Order: sequence, then structure tokens, then C-alpha cells
Amino acid sequence: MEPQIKKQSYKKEELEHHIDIDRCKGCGLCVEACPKDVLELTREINVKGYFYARQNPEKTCIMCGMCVQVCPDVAISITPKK
Amino acid sequence: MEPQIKKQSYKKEELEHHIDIDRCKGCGLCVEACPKDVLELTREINVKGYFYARQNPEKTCIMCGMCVQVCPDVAISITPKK
Amino acid sequence: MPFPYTRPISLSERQTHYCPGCTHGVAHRLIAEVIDELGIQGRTVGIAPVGCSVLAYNYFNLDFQEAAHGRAPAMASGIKRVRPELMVFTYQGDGDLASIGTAEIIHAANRGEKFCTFFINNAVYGMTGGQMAPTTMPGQRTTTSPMGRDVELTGMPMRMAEMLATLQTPGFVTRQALIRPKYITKAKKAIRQAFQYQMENRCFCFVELISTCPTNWGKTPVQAVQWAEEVLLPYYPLGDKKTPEDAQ
Amino acid sequence: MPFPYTRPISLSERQTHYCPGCTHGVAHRLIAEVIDELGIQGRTVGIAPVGCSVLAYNYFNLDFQEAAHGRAPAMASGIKRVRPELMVFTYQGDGDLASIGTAEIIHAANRGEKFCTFFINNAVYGMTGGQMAPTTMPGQRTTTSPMGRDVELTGMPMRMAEMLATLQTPGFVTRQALIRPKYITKAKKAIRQAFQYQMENRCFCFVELISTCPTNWGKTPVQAVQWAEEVLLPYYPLGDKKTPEDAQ
Amino acid sequence: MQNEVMFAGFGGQGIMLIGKMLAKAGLKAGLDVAWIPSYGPEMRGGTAYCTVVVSDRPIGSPIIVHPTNLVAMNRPSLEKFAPKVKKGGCILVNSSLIPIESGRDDVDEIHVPCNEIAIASGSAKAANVVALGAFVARTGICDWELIEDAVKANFAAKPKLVPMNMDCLSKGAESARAQ
Amino acid sequence: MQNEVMFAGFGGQGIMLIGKMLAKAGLKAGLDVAWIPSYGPEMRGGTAYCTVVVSDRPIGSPIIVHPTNLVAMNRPSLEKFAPKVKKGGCILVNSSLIPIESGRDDVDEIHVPCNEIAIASGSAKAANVVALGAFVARTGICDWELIEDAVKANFAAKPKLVPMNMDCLSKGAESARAQ
Amino acid sequence: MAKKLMKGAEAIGEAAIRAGCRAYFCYPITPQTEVAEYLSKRMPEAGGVFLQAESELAASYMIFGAAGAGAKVFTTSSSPGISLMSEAISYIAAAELPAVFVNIMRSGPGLGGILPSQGDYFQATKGGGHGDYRMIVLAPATVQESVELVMDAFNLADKYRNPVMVIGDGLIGQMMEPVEFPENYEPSTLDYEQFATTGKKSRERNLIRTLYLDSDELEWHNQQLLAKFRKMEEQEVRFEEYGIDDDTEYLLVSYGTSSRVCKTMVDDLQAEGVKIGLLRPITVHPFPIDRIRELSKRPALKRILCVEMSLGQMIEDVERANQGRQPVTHYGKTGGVVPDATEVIEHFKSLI
Amino acid sequence: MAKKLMKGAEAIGEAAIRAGCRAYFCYPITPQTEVAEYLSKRMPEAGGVFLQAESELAASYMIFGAAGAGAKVFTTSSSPGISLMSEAISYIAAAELPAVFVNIMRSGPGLGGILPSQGDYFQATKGGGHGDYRMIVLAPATVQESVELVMDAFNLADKYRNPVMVIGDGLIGQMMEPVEFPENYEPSTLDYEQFATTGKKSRERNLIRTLYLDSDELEWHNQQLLAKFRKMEEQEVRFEEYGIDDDTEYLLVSYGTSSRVCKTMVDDLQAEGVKIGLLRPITVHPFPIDRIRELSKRPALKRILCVEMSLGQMIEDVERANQGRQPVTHYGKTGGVVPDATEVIEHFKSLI
Ligand SMILES: Cc1ncc(C[n+]2csc(CCOP(=O)(O)OP(=O)(O)O)c2C)c(N)n1
Ligand SMILES: Cc1ncc(C[n+]2csc(CCOP(=O)(O)OP(=O)(O)O)c2C)c(N)n1
Ligand code: SF4
Ligand code: SF4
Ligand code: SF4
Ligand code: SF4
Ligand code: SF4
Ligand code: SF4
Ligand SMILES: [Mg+2]
Ligand SMILES: [Mg+2]
Repeated sequence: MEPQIKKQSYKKEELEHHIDIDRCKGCGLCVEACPKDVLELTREINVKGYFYARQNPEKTCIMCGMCVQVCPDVAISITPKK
Repeated sequence: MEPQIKKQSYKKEELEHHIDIDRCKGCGLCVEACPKDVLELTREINVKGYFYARQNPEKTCIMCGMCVQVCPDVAISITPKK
Repeated sequence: MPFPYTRPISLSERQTHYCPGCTHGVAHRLIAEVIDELGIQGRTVGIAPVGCSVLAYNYFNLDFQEAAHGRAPAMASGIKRVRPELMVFTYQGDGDLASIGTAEIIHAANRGEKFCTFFINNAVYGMTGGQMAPTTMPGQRTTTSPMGRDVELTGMPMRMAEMLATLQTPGFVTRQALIRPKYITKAKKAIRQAFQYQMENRCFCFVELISTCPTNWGKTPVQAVQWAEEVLLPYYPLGDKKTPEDAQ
Repeated sequence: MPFPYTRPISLSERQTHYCPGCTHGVAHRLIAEVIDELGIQGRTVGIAPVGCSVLAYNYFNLDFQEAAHGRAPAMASGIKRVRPELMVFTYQGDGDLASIGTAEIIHAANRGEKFCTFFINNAVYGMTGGQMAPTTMPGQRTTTSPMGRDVELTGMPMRMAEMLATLQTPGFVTRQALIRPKYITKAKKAIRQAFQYQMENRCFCFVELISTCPTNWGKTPVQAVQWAEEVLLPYYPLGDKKTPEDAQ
Repeated sequence: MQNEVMFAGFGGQGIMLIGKMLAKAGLKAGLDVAWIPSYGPEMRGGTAYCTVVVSDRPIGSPIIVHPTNLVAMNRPSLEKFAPKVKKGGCILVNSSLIPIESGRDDVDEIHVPCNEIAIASGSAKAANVVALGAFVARTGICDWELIEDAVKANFAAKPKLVPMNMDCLSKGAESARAQ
Repeated sequence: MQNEVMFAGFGGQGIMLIGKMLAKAGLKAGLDVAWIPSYGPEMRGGTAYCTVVVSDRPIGSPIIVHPTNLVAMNRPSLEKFAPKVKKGGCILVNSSLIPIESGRDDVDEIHVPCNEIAIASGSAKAANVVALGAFVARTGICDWELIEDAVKANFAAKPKLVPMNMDCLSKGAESARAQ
Repeated sequence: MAKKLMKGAEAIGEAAIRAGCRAYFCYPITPQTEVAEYLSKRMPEAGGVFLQAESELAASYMIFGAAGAGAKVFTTSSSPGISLMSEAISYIAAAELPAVFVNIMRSGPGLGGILPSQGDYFQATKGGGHGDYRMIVLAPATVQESVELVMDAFNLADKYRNPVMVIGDGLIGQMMEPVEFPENYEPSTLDYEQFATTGKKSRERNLIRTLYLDSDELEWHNQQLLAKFRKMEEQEVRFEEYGIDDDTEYLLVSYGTSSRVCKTMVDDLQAEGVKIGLLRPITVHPFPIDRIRELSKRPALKRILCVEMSLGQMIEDVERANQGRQPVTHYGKTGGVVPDATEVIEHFKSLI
Repeated sequence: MAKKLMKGAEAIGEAAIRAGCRAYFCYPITPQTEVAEYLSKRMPEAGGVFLQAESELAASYMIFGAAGAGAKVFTTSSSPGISLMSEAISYIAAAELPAVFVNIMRSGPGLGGILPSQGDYFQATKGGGHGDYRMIVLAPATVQESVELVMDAFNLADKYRNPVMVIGDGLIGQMMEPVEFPENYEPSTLDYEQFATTGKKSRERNLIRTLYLDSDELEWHNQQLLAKFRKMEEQEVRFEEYGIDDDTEYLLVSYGTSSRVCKTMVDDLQAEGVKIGLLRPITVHPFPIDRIRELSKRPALKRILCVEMSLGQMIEDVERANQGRQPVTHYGKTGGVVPDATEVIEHFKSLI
């Protein structure tokens, strides 16, 4: 059998949410999907000319991963804090 | 509407059973299909080299048309006697 | 069938080149009889496939086109679209329709093209000398499945009627057989029904007809009929799979 | 999905050329994640279609072949037959698979070829600028159905999964969607199931994935997701249509 | 005389459209014209450009590597095409999106804040028409009425948009004349 | 020397097969050989024929319009091909099915009741082998052992059939020698 | 009629309508999908049939069927799509039916690119399909000429009862130029009852077929076809000469979009005093062999340069015409970029 | 090894196996279905893959996939079937993959007949598919030569990573002749890890593609292809001369089965004192242009006669070679009957 990637469990606080703004195409799907209304589209343009998404610092992300699921550009990652 | 061919009813006695022996390929399907065992394959060869089918004169055809139904070569006809 | 039983006028006088006992001839007769009965000979166009029945055009006394292998439904679509007043039918073998022509038949059916297809399923490629067809039975020996069809490598026989019946576009899809008087009588009814739907501009009509190929099955005509009844009919159940009424 | 959520290694670093909100990208990610999770990157071969995802080969970090329009299943059959140890998948759009490639997908499925097909159904020809597809909804406007799809002339949308599920050869046939987290999670499971069956050399696997084409639907990405949910999903019901266990 | 104009920018900026308008105006003027698009799967997203050739005799090769003029709506276009413009031609720079100059000193270069002007007139989408107005006014490549007609004809089906676009057209012209 | 034999008859008479046997015998004899079939949808039912060319030097064109010899198994074949046989060649007529003569007086014509002989030996199907035996015996086209070997090799998979076929072969030869 | 600015692809669609064509079967492919898009609106308006087929293969057989039923029909596609139609083209030629095929060539081989190319010259002129058939192949250089040649194509198809192909490159399909449609145009007519499957009524039945099992019959059929092909060669050769006179020293041979580049070249070089002219084949089959042969014999001539967006295909026909008299070379591009006059001039100067 | 009597079609199947081919994808068509029938038994015995596809189209793409995955593969078909493969052939050439196609030609166009023909010369040599690609086309004249050329075809396909076609006519497929297979044959090998999709393991991934959206890249790609095609032209031309010497007055040019007729003709006519010889192209592409050109320059030469079962296709290449020096004419049959020597001799005598 081939090696399989192992799932690990983390607490929310140990995780970090990151948007690669240069990969973002500003489609807004993550904004719509976020159950906590954390995400929004900026009025700033990235290298490709898109209004990219970001987290509203006033809201709290629960690291649920909904945004990751729907992002067609794999622009969002959630990783353990270093 | 287009003209349709009319069906007519005849009595068995008014009808004639005919095998076009030059169309017959001696497949034997009519022989098998005949409920009255009227048909048989001859040992004679037609123009195309086939042992053709014929009615055994000793048996009685009931003009049921089974043989007509199965004959792939449209070699059998049942028509009113002239 | 017109009674008394005489040669339909929509058949030509030519003798067919079919092997003794080949039921292609039965299909020809039934189609011709229905055309006669409906009185549509003058406006019917047939399309011959590539297969043993490629010369069908010689046996029908109708305007005819000869298709490329598998493409009859596309040609029929072309004809019917430009001349909707014509009654158009394709006559196709199982190699022609279920193998190379799969896309064409499915899309013609799905567009709901208003023509009739008569699908002669004899579980083999007749004309080219008995190669395996998509309809060949498991274990059936053919010249390209010399040890018998291995379903592990080539899958199960395809039931075209059932597959076409799943399409959402309304249609008439039925399977009948060209053997035994009892089935032949029903086959004729189905053919008649198909042309009638076409005359009403109702829907695409697909009549699958289980047929024999004594030559490539290596059987006598009578054995071939038995084999068809015992082996093919259980796998290819007869009857209507879909009618345009279903959609309503 | 590998947690924490990071970029799967079976994806390359390249940014896609897909329009904003196009769910082709979601399909890519799910497939790559499954390949990572199963640890089969080193022996997986993908086949890209002709369609918007023709450049899929640039986005996967896998051996890849680029097919001609519609012919990916034939190519996959060729690959898998000569190298059965490879994990092979085709990635195809609805024009590619349900229109020009109809015969190839049906016959690959019917032969039970041991590869996976991911069928991205976005109800339109994306790449060529929004023409009608066999999957286009009744009344849907496209550049070749400017008044909306007229089912009288072009028939009803084709449900490929349902059609393939009727084949007698065992197989795994399912329909999932690339929108909304809840459907996406299930889509991933189906993709994973498909690869697993392939690893077990079980059967042909067909995963239809309802996708969006905001550009050619003339909608924003968010509207497109809504339309897909409200219009496509009712006609294209999600779920497994057939599993290899059914055959037993 | 043959005059060639290259219009270039992002896909979605309406580049192809203003090219067509100019070509139609040229045709009305009785000239031979050709409109040559770039096309491809890059259409959506990437760079889009088209060339309009206007000539008083039959046009030979419509393939123009060195156009007389350039209307650059975004930065990559300016960078890519400015060096190719013929000496003595005109380069229009959409200064709303392009913070740099062409670097050429042998051409007539004008900077027009097309997006800002358009927004002021009511729609950011009409930045292309601003550029068209500015370009035609500056070069006099065709009669002003003809370009007005072309713009009007284009929006004939959506009459509500006509006034706004006409406004953009003339604002563009003003901006160009002002330089 | 090049020798050409045309075998002709109904489909189903085993025409192709006896051609192959002769070709194999020729090959064993160290000669160049070619076996050229007729083929087509007419195979089943219609006329079938093949030509065997045997030569002591490489065979040029294998297309033979005028063969040296003819083995005619049914009437249409005789009628069709007899006129084409080269002067001085041999024509074998299966008199079981052919009530007529070739009409040629410049060839060696023999009449062999192949079907009757075969039936007498146990199978009507072996009429072809009778003809082959007769033809080889009459013309000496190859050594008798070689044709025997070829027939045996052909039925190697069905050893039961060998004796009957060998019988037919030699009965054919007898009949030919008797004429 | 006033000139109208039209995209090549749309002009082609409109030209077909004006030529009396009322049936179009297609499958989308860049760079000519606009023909389909245009006709999806326009055909129904004109009372005609528009149908997007499931594939090019199917489209080509819809054409076959419809042509056989006595309709003026056409299809348009681009290179790979035309490859898929090659079996049908052979069939349609064999069945002696009129039909028009338009190939807006893109760069190949394989999927290649979607940009302009002239890489299908061989396929069009020597036959992509099997067997001995030929067809007239028309090669317009402008959108206006596309209109004219598409209209002519229908007439020629009727005249010979043979497929006719029009080849343009992606630029012809995508470019807009002013066009004018002839007024009061009288499309050609055929007596369909003579051969088409219009329903036999009380006449003898009509049969469309391509199978000839009997070799004598097939031989005869092919000889009939040959007679037609020879007639095309005699009657249908068309070309344009530009700047050629008795003193011409350099001859350019080029068709379609490339020929426009060559015209500019001729203008520019003649202005410099170079004695150069252009022969532009309008029919690339039948090819203007005789005329080029005549020119190759002129004492003043020194060299022939073929300009074509390919690796060198038309040059074989030019070589046949030239019979070794002049040096014949090829200049081509295959990436999808139409060469510009300056670069070809530079190349030319490097030769002499 | 002793010679064995084999049918051409079966010998072709066996030759492929001997050349190391272990994968065959096909669709039945007369007159070569026996290759499939033979290999349906023989391939599994040899541990290889036999698969009857749903169509020629599918078969050709199975070939594409398998070749891309690093397998020696081939298919066989006949004329209409080859037309259906023409898109794939263009793709395979573009993707630079080795694959062998055998066309046992039948008479066309359309469905035509099933009897021998050489009517697909153009299709094979000039490309039935779209775009600029060429392939080596080998034309055996005997069953033995079919074996040799099929085996060579696999090596040439590997050498150039390009499709190679073998064309025979129905007679080659159906006839039985003695054949001998080379012993201890070493099939060519390729390092598949360099390009094929064998699974990336830990190497860089391999990619089989034909799309080049960037025009510079596509231009470069085509120039690479061109270099390969030129190399073929330089290195692979093959032909046989029969009865040609310095005094030869009449030159026959003919390939495949027709050339056998011509050999008999040469024998017969030389016996009568006629100074006639035969040049038989073995590669019809690349064509022996140079050699024919040389011969055409010989002072003794008076005329060239091309004999081909077509309406006249190869003659165009002979004309290019001949450059107008000698009268060049064609003699052909297209109904499916191979001409016999006597009738061609008669025709020849009517010419001189
Ligand atoms: C493109 C093409 N491929 C293959 C063939 C060869 N071919 C002729 S008929 C046939 C199959 C016929 O089988 P089927 O359709 O089942 O008809 P049947 O003869 O059994 O009635 C094939 C493969 C062909 N003529 N054209
Ligand atoms: C033989 C051939 N025909 C047509 C095309 C043009 N073509 C490219 S992609 C495409 C349709 C793509 O639609 P779909 O498969 O639905 O994929 P999508 O872009 O929607 O993801 C077409 C028709 C082609 N490249 N090759
Ligand atoms: S992880 Fe969940 S809560 Fe956090 S931004 Fe994404 S969707 Fe919103
Ligand atoms: S879903 Fe992805 S691409 Fe879309 S806005 Fe959010 S981060 Fe950007
Ligand atoms: S009609 Fe009936 S009874 Fe008479 S022969 Fe035929 S099958 Fe027998
Ligand atoms: S069914 Fe017809 S063909 Fe067969 S034996 Fe009876 S009469 Fe003859
Ligand atoms: S081969 Fe089979 S299908 Fe064909 S005619 Fe003979 S029995 Fe009928
Ligand atoms: S055109 Fe549609 S399918 Fe293609 S990338 Fe854009 S949104 Fe996606
Ligand atoms: Mg069949
Ligand atoms: Mg799609």
C-alpha cells in the first residue's frame, strides 16, 4: 500500500488562516460561504487586477474551513501556527 | 390521409398457397413453423443451388400464414384462388 | 400484414444476397408491408447502413440513401430537418448502431429527431465475417473473441433499447424479435406504431429487432432461431421500453 | 481533505487561467487532495480534455496527457491497458464528454475500463464562448441557442450519469456538485471512492460534478452558484447511481 | 494615406468595441477599413487588443506590427506596444491605470485619466469611450460627427446609455484638446 | 517454369482450402508460390475462386488472367473461366455438378465425378479433395508425397478425418489416371 | 447596397443565406464559431435549418443526408474538425452531391493553436479523405472575397455535383472589413427530382449510394468522376496577377491572407525599383499550373518565392508548374502569426 | 527458419509481434480484418493487449494514449477507416509519439468497393490530417516485404518518434505467400521515462501534449518537426531498381502490387528487346525524387510511365522529380481489379 497522508487534530487557537492575495481572483465565493461573516472583498487590486478577499480583523474566524472548500483558486490555507 | 390497404376476409377454401421455388433458399424455417407439418424440404436443387421447400401433398394446409411470417425470402404467398 | 399474403409493393423484385435463414429478410418484409399499409411509399426515404444490409436499398422500392458505417442517424437527421414531410427511417445493424454509431444514435434520439430507426441486433458483425459486437453474449465465440466474449476484458452486452429509454426527450423505444410467428406479429405492430408516430410528427422511434446470423453463429437457420430464443431473448427482453405517452 | 488545509502537492504552483469563481478549480483541488491522501501521485496519469480545462495539465503535478476533443476515454483505455499499474483518470467537460465524446465514454464504461472519469458538467461549452451543450437546460440562452434552448428542436438535457448507470457492466457512477461546502465534501468522498475502486482494480468509475460557468452564464460567481443549486440540481439529482456492489 | 490604430488593454475594458466604433466611422467616411482582433482563450482576463486600419486606398496587408498610433488602456499594454509605434504617431495613455510614460520622445503622447472621467460621467465602464473621444479629437483621424454617429449607433438598442456615452466621448475630447 | 491453377466453385465447396494445400505442397517443393483469393461479400453463396501460382523463380505479378489450369467445381465457374485457360493447360471438370464440357479443344480436359466419389468415401464435403487428387495426379504439378503431406497437415487437428481425405485424394488420382 | 462592416465569420454565414442556402449543420470550434452563432439567429429568420450537431463527424453526415435529399447545405469548421469530416467528404464526392465546406484554418498539427494558419493546403487540395476524389478549393484573401467565393462555392457545388471547399485562415474568420452583398442574386438551381431522395411519388426511385461492388461499375463510376475533375481543371482555374509584366524578375506565389502581405511587398519593392509581381491563386485546386508554367518560361524571370503560413505545401504545386526552370523557395510561418511585409521583404532581399 | 505460407494480413500481425509490439487496437474492416482475427489469438499468447475498439476513431486514440504511455503500438485498417483516424494521426505526429498505422487500401471513394486499390496515396503521403506533419510511408510489394517493412516501421517510428504508415492494397492483405521472419531480431528500444506518462515517481512529470497557445513556442515546435521531416527525407528514401541501365529508354515508376505487374512487364518487354526498366519506390514518402530526377536527365531516356491503381496520384511526385524533361503519363485502374501485365504492355505499346 502507498503511504497515506495522516489527518491530525488541532485546536482552533493553534491554527492560522491565510489568504494568498495574489492567487485570489475576488470571486467572493468564500465571502458567501463563511458562516461567521469573517470574509470580505477589499477595494484593493492585486497583481492580476482583482479585488481580493481578506478577513475582517473585527470578526472571529472559527477555522471551519468552509472558505477553503469553496475557493476555486486554492488561495486560502489554514495551517498550524509556527 | 394516405390510402391504406384494406384487409379482406376469405375462407380457407378460397385461398391458394404458393412457394416461389426460385426465391427459396431452403432455410427450413417455414418447415419448422408450420403447425400442420405440411412443409418439407425437397432433395431437388433450384437455380441457386438450394434444396427448396414444398408442401407435402398428403397434408392439409390451413392457410394460417405462419410460414409466410417466418420466410425471410418472401418466397411464400397465399392468395385467393382465381 | 396485408391479407391475402402477397409480396409488398414497397419491396423490389430482387432476390436478396442474405444467407439462407437470415432474418434480415423478415425485417425487410415487415417494414415494406407497413409502408404499403400506411400508403406512404411515395414519401418514404430509407437509409441503409454498412453491414450485411448495405444493399437493402436494392430490396426496397423506395427512395434510399446509403450511409457510411454508423452514420445513418446523422444522415436521417439531415434529411428530416430539410424535408420534414418525408417519412424517414434508418435500418442499422448492431455493429453499425451500437458500436461505431453510438454517438449518432444517442444524439438523434435525444434531439427527438422525428424519424424511425430499425435496429437489427444479431449479436455479431455479420458482413465482415463474424467479429464481436457490443451486443455479443458473454462467452459467445466470434472471430475476434475466439475463446468466447470475456466480460472481464470487454464488458457486458449492451442493451441499446434500455439505454435510449433513459433519455428525457419523449420517444418510442421498443424491442421485438424477427423469429417465430408470435414475435414477428408483434414486431410488425411495433414497426407500424413507429411509422404512425412519425406521421403524427410525435417523436423519435426506435425499434430494436432481435435477429439471427446463422452463418456467423455457426448454426443452421433452425438452430439459430432456437439459440436466439433461448440465449438472446432472456438477456434482451422484448416489449416497449418507453412510449411518448410516458412523458405526459 | 488533508487537515490542516494546505495546497495539495499534486497541484502545481501555477495559477489557473479560469475565470473568477469558476469551479473547475474546486474539482482540481479535490482530485489533487485525494491523490495526495492515497499517496498515488507517483503512479497517477491524468488526461486533460479540450475545453476550458485543456490546460489542466499545467495545474496538476502529475504525468499527464492532453487528449483530442472528446477522446480522453479512448486514450485512457489505451494507457490503462498497456500499463494497468497506473492510476488513470480523465477530466472532461460536458461538450467534450456528452457531445463529441459520447461513443468513447459509453464504450469505455461498458468495457469496464479500470479508470476514473471526472465529468465537469457546467451546462455549456465554456472554452469556445458559451455555445449550447447537450446538458444545457431548457430555455437556457447560449450563443447558439440565442432564444433559449428549444426542447422541441434540440431535445432535453442529457443526464449522463443516469444513462451510464443503465449499462450492465459493473461500475461506480455518481453525481456530485462543486458548489457549497456540503456538496463539495461529498464530492471529495466520491472522488476518493472512485480512486479506491481503481486501486482495487474493481471497475470503471464515473463521477459527474455539477460545476459553474459564471462567464458564459452571464452571472456573478455567487449568482452562478445559486443558479446551479436552484436550476441544475433539481434536474441533475446528486447521489450514487450505481455501485459495483449493485452487480453482486 | 493609411492610418493604423492599436487599442490595447485588459479583457473586459471594451477594447474591441471602441476599435469597431472607429472602424465604422472610417467606413462612413468612405475609407477602406479593417478591424483585426486578437483572439484566443486569453480573451477573458489577459491582454486584449485590436488594430484598426483606415486607408484611402485598398488595404493590403492588414497585419500591422508597427502601428501609427496606440491607445493603451493598461500598463502591460503600454509597456508591450509603445516601442512599436511609428515615429510621429500618437500614443494615448490611460493615466487612471498607468502611472508611467511611454518613454518615447518621437511621438505625440497624451495622458487621459479615462476611468476617472468615466466615473464622473456616471459609469466606470465607459472609460473606453473616453479614450476614443480623446484619441479622435487629438488625431482628427475622422470627422467628429462620424465618431459621434458610431457611438450612438452602437448604443441604439439601449437608448438610455447614449447620453452618458456621448458625454464621455466629448469629455475625452476636451481632456485631449486641453493638453 | 511458372504454373498457374485456378480453383473455382460455389462458396462452401472448399475451393480456397484445396488451393492452400497445393500452395503448401509447392512451397515444400522449394518453389515460390502465391495463393490469391477472390474475396468479398459474395464469399458466402456466390462464386468463390482462388489462383495458385507455383514457379521455380520469384513470382512477378501474381495477377493471372489466363491461368495454365482450371479446376472447375460448378457450372458457372466452368462457363466463366474455361475460355481463359492457356492453350495446352489442363481443365478439370467436376462432372457431378457440371453436365457440360468446356468447349475447348486445345487443352487437356478431364471429367471427375468428385461429389459421387467423395460420397462413396464417406463425406460429400470432401469433393474438393477428390478434385485436388485428380488434378495433381493428372498434371504432376508437384510430387505426390507433398500433396499427401499437405492434406494430412491440414487435418492434423482432426486426425479422424485424415484417412477419409487421403482416400478421396487417391480416388481422385485414380479417376484422373483412368482417363 | 451600402457597404457594411462585418466579421469574416458572420459575412460567410450571410453569404450562404444570400446564395440560397437554407441548411447549416455545425459543431463549434475557434476561430469560426461566430458563423454558427450568427446563423443560430439568422437561419430561423430566413426560414432555414440551423442545427448544432454532436460532433463534426455527425455534422458532416447531416450535410450528406440533407444534400442527398435535395437541399443547399453547408458547414464550417476549423482544421481538426475538418479532419473529422474527411470520411464524409470522400463519401459526398463519391455520391456526387453538392455541398460546401468552409475551413477557417488554425495552426496545427494536433490541437496546435487557434491562430491563423495555412497548414491544411495539402488536406484540402490533395484530399484528406480516402480514394480518388478532388474538389474545387477556393481561397479568399479578404472578407469581401470570402462573401463572393462562398456564394460561388454553392454554384460550383451545384454545377459539378461535388463538394466545394473554401479555405480561409483564422484572420479571415475574425477580422472585420467592409462588405457588400450582390443585389438581385440568382442562386443556382438543380432539378432535385432527378437524383435526390425527395420521396419517389410515382417516378422511379432515386438512390444515393457510394458502394459499387462490381469492379466494372466502380471503374466506370471513377472514370465519370475523373471526367468531372478534368472539366474542373479546364474550366475553373482562377487567379489574380498583381504587378506582373514582361519584365518581372521575381515572382511571388501566395494565396489568402499571405497574399495580402505579398501585395504590400510588391508595392514597397516596386517603389524601390525591384521588378517583382504576385500571382495569387484563387482556386488552390485546380491550381493555376499552366499560368505559372508560362511565367516560369519568361526570359526575364529569375526566381519564384512561395509565401504561405505553413512549412511548405503549396510549393509542391509551384514546383510542378515551374519544372525546374527557376529557383523556387518557400517562406512560411507556422506559429499563428501572420508574417508582416517587412520581414518577408527582408527575407526576399537575403535571397537575391 | 523455414518459410511459411501466410496470408498477408496475418503475416502483418505476426511481424508486429516480432518487432516487439504488444498492443494492438483495431476496428474490423475488409480487406484486413484477418489482422485483428489473428491477433485476437496471438496477442494474448504473447502477453500483449488485443482490443477491438468501438470505432476507428477510438482505436486511433487508444493508440495515441498507449504510445504516450510508452508502448509499442499499432493499428490496421482500410481506406474509410483511415480517414476516420486522420485527426489522431495529426495529433500523434504533433505529440511526437511513435506508432504504426497499416492501411490495406480498398477502392474508393466513399464506401467504394472492397477490392485492391492504391487510391490513398495522397492521403498517406500528403497528410489526411490537418496541419504540417509528414510521416514515412512504406509500400511493400509482397507478403515477405510486408513483414520486413512492418518491422522496420516500428523502428522508424521509434527513431523519429513519429507515426509511420505502411500501405498495401487488398491483394497484399488477402494473398498468401511464403514468408520468413528474421531470427534473433532485436527490436528498437526507447527510454520511455524520458517522455512517456509512466507515472512520475520521483522524476519531473512527463507531459504529452499538442497545444501550443504561444505562437513563438508553436513556431519553435513546428521548426523542430520540420527538422525531423527533413532528416527523414535525407536518410530514409528507399527504392528498388529493376532492369534499369544507362541505355534505358522507358522508365516505369510503380509501387506495391502494381510494381509486380511492372516487373513482369519489364521481363516480357526486355525479352522483346525493349529498353525498359522499373523504379519502385519503397518509401512513397519520402519519395525518391532525387533518383528519378537523375534518371530523367539520362540522354537515353524517352518517357516515364507511372502505373498505379488510382486515377493518378503518385504521378504528381514523379512530375516534380522529372521537371518536364520527359513525357510522364499515368496508367491506372480504380475498380478494384489489379491490371495484368498484358494490358499494361498493350497500353505501353500504344504510347510509343
Ligand atoms: C468506417 C468503416 N469501418 C468499418 C467498416 C467495415 N464494416 C462493414 S460492415 C461492419 C459491421 C457490420 O455489422 P453490423 O452492423 O452488426 O451488421 P450485420 O452485418 O451484422 O447486419 C463493419 C465493421 C466500414 N465499412 N467502414
Ligand atoms: C475536434 C474539435 N472540435 C471542436 C473543438 C473546439 N472546442 C474546444 S473546447 C470545446 C467545448 C468545450 O466545452 P466543454 O467540454 O463543456 O468544456 P468547458 O469549457 O465547458 O469546461 C469545443 C467545441 C476542438 N478543439 N476540436
Ligand atoms: S475558516 Fe470558516 S470562519 Fe474562518 S474565514 Fe473561513 S469560512 Fe470563515
Ligand atoms: S474564494 Fe478564493 S478566489 Fe474567491 S474571493 Fe475567496 S479567496 Fe479569492
Ligand atoms: S399456411 Fe400454415 S398450414 Fe399452410 S403451409 Fe403455411 S404454415 Fe403450414
Ligand atoms: S422459409 Fe422461405 S426460404 Fe426458407 S425454406 Fe421456407 S420457403 Fe424456403
Ligand atoms: S452473414 Fe449473418 S447477418 Fe449477414 S446475411 Fe449472412 S446470416 Fe445474415
Ligand atoms: S469560461 Fe466558464 S468554464 Fe471556462 S474558465 Fe470561465 S467560468 Fe470556467
Ligand atoms: Mg450485426
Ligand atoms: Mg462545459
